Amino acid sequence: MPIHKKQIIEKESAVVDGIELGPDWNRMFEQRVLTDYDTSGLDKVTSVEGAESMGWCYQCTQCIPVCPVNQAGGEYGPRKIFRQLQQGMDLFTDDDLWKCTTCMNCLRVCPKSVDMIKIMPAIREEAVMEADVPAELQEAFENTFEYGNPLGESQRKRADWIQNAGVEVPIMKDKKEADYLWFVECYPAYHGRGQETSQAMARILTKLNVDFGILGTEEKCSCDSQRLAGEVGLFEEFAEYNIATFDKYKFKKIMTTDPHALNAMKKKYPELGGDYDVEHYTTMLAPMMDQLDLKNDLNIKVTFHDPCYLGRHNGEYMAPRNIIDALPGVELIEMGRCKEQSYCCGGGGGGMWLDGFMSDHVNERLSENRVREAVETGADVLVVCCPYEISRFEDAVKSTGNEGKLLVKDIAELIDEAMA
Amino acid sequence: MMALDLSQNKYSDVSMEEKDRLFAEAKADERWEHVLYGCYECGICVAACPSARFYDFSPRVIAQAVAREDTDLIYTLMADSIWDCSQCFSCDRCPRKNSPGQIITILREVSVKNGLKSAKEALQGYGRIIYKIMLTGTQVSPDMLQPDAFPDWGTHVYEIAENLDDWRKALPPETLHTTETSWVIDDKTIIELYLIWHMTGVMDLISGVDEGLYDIIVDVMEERLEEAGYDDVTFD
Amino acid sequence: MASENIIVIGGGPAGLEAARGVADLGYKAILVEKRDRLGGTPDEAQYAALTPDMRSAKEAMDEMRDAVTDNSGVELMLNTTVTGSEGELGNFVVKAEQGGKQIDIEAGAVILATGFQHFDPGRETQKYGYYEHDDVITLVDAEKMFTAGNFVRPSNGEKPKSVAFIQCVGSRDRQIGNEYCSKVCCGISSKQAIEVRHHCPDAKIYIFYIDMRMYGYWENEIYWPAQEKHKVNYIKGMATEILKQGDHLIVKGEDTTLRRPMEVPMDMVILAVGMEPSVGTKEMAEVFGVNKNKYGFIETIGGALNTVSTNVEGVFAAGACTGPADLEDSVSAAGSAVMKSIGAIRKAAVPA
Amino acid sequence: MLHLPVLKADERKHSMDTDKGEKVDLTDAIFQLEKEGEWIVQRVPEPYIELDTKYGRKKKIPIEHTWHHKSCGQCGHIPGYSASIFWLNREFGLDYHDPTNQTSCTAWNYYASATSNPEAQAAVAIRNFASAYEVGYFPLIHCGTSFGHYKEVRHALVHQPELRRKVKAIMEKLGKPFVIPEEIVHYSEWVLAMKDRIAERQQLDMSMITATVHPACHYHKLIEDDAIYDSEIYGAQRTAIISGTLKALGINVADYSTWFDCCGFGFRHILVSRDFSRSFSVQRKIGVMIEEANPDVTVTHDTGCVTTLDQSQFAGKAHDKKVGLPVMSDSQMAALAMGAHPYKVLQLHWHNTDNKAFLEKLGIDHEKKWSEFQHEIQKIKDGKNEYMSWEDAK
Repeated sequence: MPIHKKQIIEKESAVVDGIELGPDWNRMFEQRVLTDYDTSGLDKVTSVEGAESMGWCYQCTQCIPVCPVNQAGGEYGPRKIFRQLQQGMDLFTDDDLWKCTTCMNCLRVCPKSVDMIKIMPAIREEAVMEADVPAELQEAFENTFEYGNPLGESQRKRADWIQNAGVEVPIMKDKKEADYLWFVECYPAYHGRGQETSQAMARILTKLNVDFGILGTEEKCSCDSQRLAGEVGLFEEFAEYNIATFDKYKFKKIMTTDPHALNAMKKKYPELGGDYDVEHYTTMLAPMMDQLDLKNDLNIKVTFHDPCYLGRHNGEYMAPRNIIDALPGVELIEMGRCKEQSYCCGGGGGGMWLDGFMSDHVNERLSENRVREAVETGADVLVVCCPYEISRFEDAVKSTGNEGKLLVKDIAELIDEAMA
Repeated sequence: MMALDLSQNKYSDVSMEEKDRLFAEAKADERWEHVLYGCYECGICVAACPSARFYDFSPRVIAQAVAREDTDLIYTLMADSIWDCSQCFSCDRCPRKNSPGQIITILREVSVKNGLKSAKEALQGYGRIIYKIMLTGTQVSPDMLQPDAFPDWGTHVYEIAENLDDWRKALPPETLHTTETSWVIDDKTIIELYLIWHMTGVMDLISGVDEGLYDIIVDVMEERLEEAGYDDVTFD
Repeated sequence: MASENIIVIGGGPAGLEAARGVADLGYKAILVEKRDRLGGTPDEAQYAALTPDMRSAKEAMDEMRDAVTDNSGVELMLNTTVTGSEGELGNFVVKAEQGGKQIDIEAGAVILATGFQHFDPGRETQKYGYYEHDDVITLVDAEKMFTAGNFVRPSNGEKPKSVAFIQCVGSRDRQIGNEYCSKVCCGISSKQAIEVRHHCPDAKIYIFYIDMRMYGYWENEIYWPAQEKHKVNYIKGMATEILKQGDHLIVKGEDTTLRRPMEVPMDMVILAVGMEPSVGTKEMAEVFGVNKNKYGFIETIGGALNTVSTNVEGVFAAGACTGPADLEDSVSAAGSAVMKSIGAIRKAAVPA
Repeated sequence: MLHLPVLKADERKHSMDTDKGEKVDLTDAIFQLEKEGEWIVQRVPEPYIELDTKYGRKKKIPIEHTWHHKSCGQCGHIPGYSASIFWLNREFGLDYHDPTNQTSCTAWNYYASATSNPEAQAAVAIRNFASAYEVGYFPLIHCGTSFGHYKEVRHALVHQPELRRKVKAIMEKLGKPFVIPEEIVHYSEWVLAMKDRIAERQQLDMSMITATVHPACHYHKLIEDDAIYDSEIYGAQRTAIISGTLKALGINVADYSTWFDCCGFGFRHILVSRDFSRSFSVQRKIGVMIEEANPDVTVTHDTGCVTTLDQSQFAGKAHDKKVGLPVMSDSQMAALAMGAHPYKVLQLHWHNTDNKAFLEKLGIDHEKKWSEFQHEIQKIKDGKNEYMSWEDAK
């Protein structure tokens, strides 16, 4: 009999009018009937600036099949949140508040423009102010605040990676002026695999004779993911700092390694007085590929993962593909979910710092779901171009038992290999 | 005890052909065209349904599964859910004039006819009722009210069991002075009932779900038939 | 001698528009109305605001009435009941009774615009208790209250704190015999939900539905604002029954998206009653020998390309007498009936 | 005085009859099949009383010459139910027949276990009808499930020639006529039809009694068009059965919010999943009645309903649920009103819940009545009486 355990009322033994009744004889059930539509939870959400559209949902359900968290077994999605809010759920204190990776796939399909990309940060901001935040996320916030990066690394070491780049990497403090200001961002500056990508990138830029410079120890986190995770104050403080730093130098464009930084600088920095010409490194490199003398035939099959914040959020799908096309001996096999429909690695919107929390809510990590799909294509290499992905997917390759079957490489690493 | 599990790989050991065959059998029933027209998911049946109040049970899901001819899901429902129905037919209120309760009746009959494990399990503990009706012509009887079977019905069950003979005799209608049947039934009447069950294949159904019970009933009834001079009756 | 007059039966929106149209084209319209005033159901049932533009129903009906009352091309016959008809296209003699007098009206063609009536919720099978509970009312009752500017619980005269609309009452129901969708109720409920919001700013408002059927612009003009601006809660799932519990009504149904039964207390319930053919429509179908469909509405024979011709040559039908229709449908069909009827008369007048 | 443009519920008037909807008026079809030689239609004997059905059809309710199709659960576990029906017949001096050539309808088994099929069900029904026809009495069905089920069987027989053929063949083998009654009549309909005559002979004032009612699902939800409705009772929005009778007895019939819910019987549940039955009965029926209406008694009319509502209350005490409401049938209430003995006729000792307070409220000295009954038992024990006769039960 399908019945929820918590509905069962029974006593091990009960004596009624002198007759002993064991559990089978006294067992009763609680009803599973809805007796109220307490919409206060919904009203509370929609009264927050930026979260008004939460009330617009008309239950068409299109968001559910595209929600990566739902696909990973998370029983999640805007429609479900809306229905629970109509039932009195308090999103401000509910675990559901932290599941969204802000991948934007729901907004892409939503006919009523229910905008989780605005709703989630707005409500999370309130939770942050109440200090009601999962501990691991709080730690990332604190690291960022204290060290300028969520990894908790020393600010002094932010440019250490350049020592092993094999080429000279100019620093803006010395250079003052460049065509491109390269915003390296935290993971490419500190994380082992990120550093390798950065080093490859430096070699590519050098080979192309690009006039560029990095901020080095003057650079601080763009904080876009912290903002989407609710730390709006932190974001603004860091954005103001970065803008002030940018303004010390002369450059034509900003080039970012990280799509999240790209997103912040394109969409949020202008509101704070920092209006720059910003592009992602794939956008920058794609038209320059023919200037590179690519001698090495790589002889591999690859598949490509569109980063949410490059693709859906900022509309760039072709640049990485054009780069892959230009690489000798590389065959691209697309995954079923690609471009606009791309799946999410799970790192966005604070997900990067919520793996422990999420493990209680999903059947598999989002990165594992994605790696399985990549393996199915038969590709040798899963190509990425967002610094969150390389570490997430490499972990997932291991945890799904696909070690040796699939490598994860940044697109810059492949260019570098083809150049050598 | 758990939530209604509609995942279908639970019964992947049963072939799709078998699931299709069972559904085809249900669909071939003469009543079928009047039990399901189409479901637009209004939920009226669920709100009227007593079983849905406690169980994760849904006449709407059953109507939907059947309307979509999702034989995999139908099998999953046949394996468990259909036995939660109270057969009160409150769901007959359906504005499309579907009868989820009747759909369930038919699916139950198919489960029994095919001796499905779920049917056997669902009917465990039910044999004595079938035994009673077949051998006596009434379905329950006063002597069934025994404390070991009905402790949850309280002290008066003890009292009834204790005073059964006298209390039955202290009933003014002459037909009610019985303890093994609900009322006095003529032998010929019981035999006619048995013949009906034989001629309509009900005895075969019983043998499919409870062979032991079948054997007992047949033993007893064949003897009575013979005594009553019915030895030349053929059951076709 | 053939008549070029056109008799229009029914003084509701379709009839008013038809009479005006006939006169505009230079023919004479004889507008026959059973009641003592024009305006049809919107007038009789005291509609407050029209769907979807919220325009005052009275103002709109006044405009339609004015277009025929001082119109030399329209002969008005109020308090007149049609009882019989003889003749054929070009030469109808319509028998009528006016103040106890029998009269004959000659006409070349007939336009039936006898409309609909609201479903009687006593016939529903889901047990909504309209005849049991004061606070269960219909869309029609609610309109009257809005017109009177006083939207309160009939049981105690207080403003409701929670109001539920139940859709599809008397429509889409095989048990009742009305399998069709009444087309307008989803829009009207949404419109009324907005009006309830105006009367009761703090009330919780719910619409329980099977599908929200908002045709064309009604979606963006009514449904979305009701939900997004006026905070109306739309719950997919119908009510099965309504019973009283203390001072409240209990709406029982299933919340189908949550897959759980619901039993929600409400102060007031508004039944979105559908449309059925009016008595006049059924009677006129008999009088003119016009076919009815299985629901009793007048059957038109031209499919999608001709929504006004009937099986009887020279007899046309417009508006809700042919099936559930909104005001736009009714007025548009009236225009079409005018054109077709005049065309028929002219063709008949030219010897073959 | 509140002036609203909207009428109050009791001022709203609707007519019960309508020319629409899929009616299940089988009268014409039944007689047509008789003309075609398919079966014999047993006419409702005169005199009969006509009552309105859901859509205004006049249903003929026989008064006399009734053949009592007993209920296995009633006769087995709550025999005062049937005893009261017979007692009423005898009080009015009506000719009736209490057959021994009658089986259960077997529908309980069918709905619970599915170890039957439509042919068997129809043949069992027709065998019983034939038995009534043979002795010249008209079937009056005591059980809600038998009643609902027989209506369905009749419906199936009218619409399925193949089923008729099969059942006819079986009847031929059994040497029985193929008979269908003109109306399928429930005993509660008979009680309702008799309500004014019962009220005329009422001995007990019942105006201080508040009762809730529970009509059996199988009475009014299976083929609902054929149940009795009355514009004076619930505005004809719910069946008038039981409520109409109680009102005629002067009882205050109180409403409660789970009126339409079933009792929790569940057919198989009452035997093998009683946790469900008692949960339903206690929490959705008895508890709600007590909470909202605080009645002296709840009145119902079917084997399953009386049993479930009455017996389930005991285990509810284990969880301090609101229980302790006496449960009776309309026949018992009618008999009691006319002065029947609470133990000799109503046989209230077979009921589970304590009904002493209820009897006291009616001014009945239950201790005295019990000792009178014990006196009869003693006579049986002493061998002075083989049985308690109708004469003894006076």
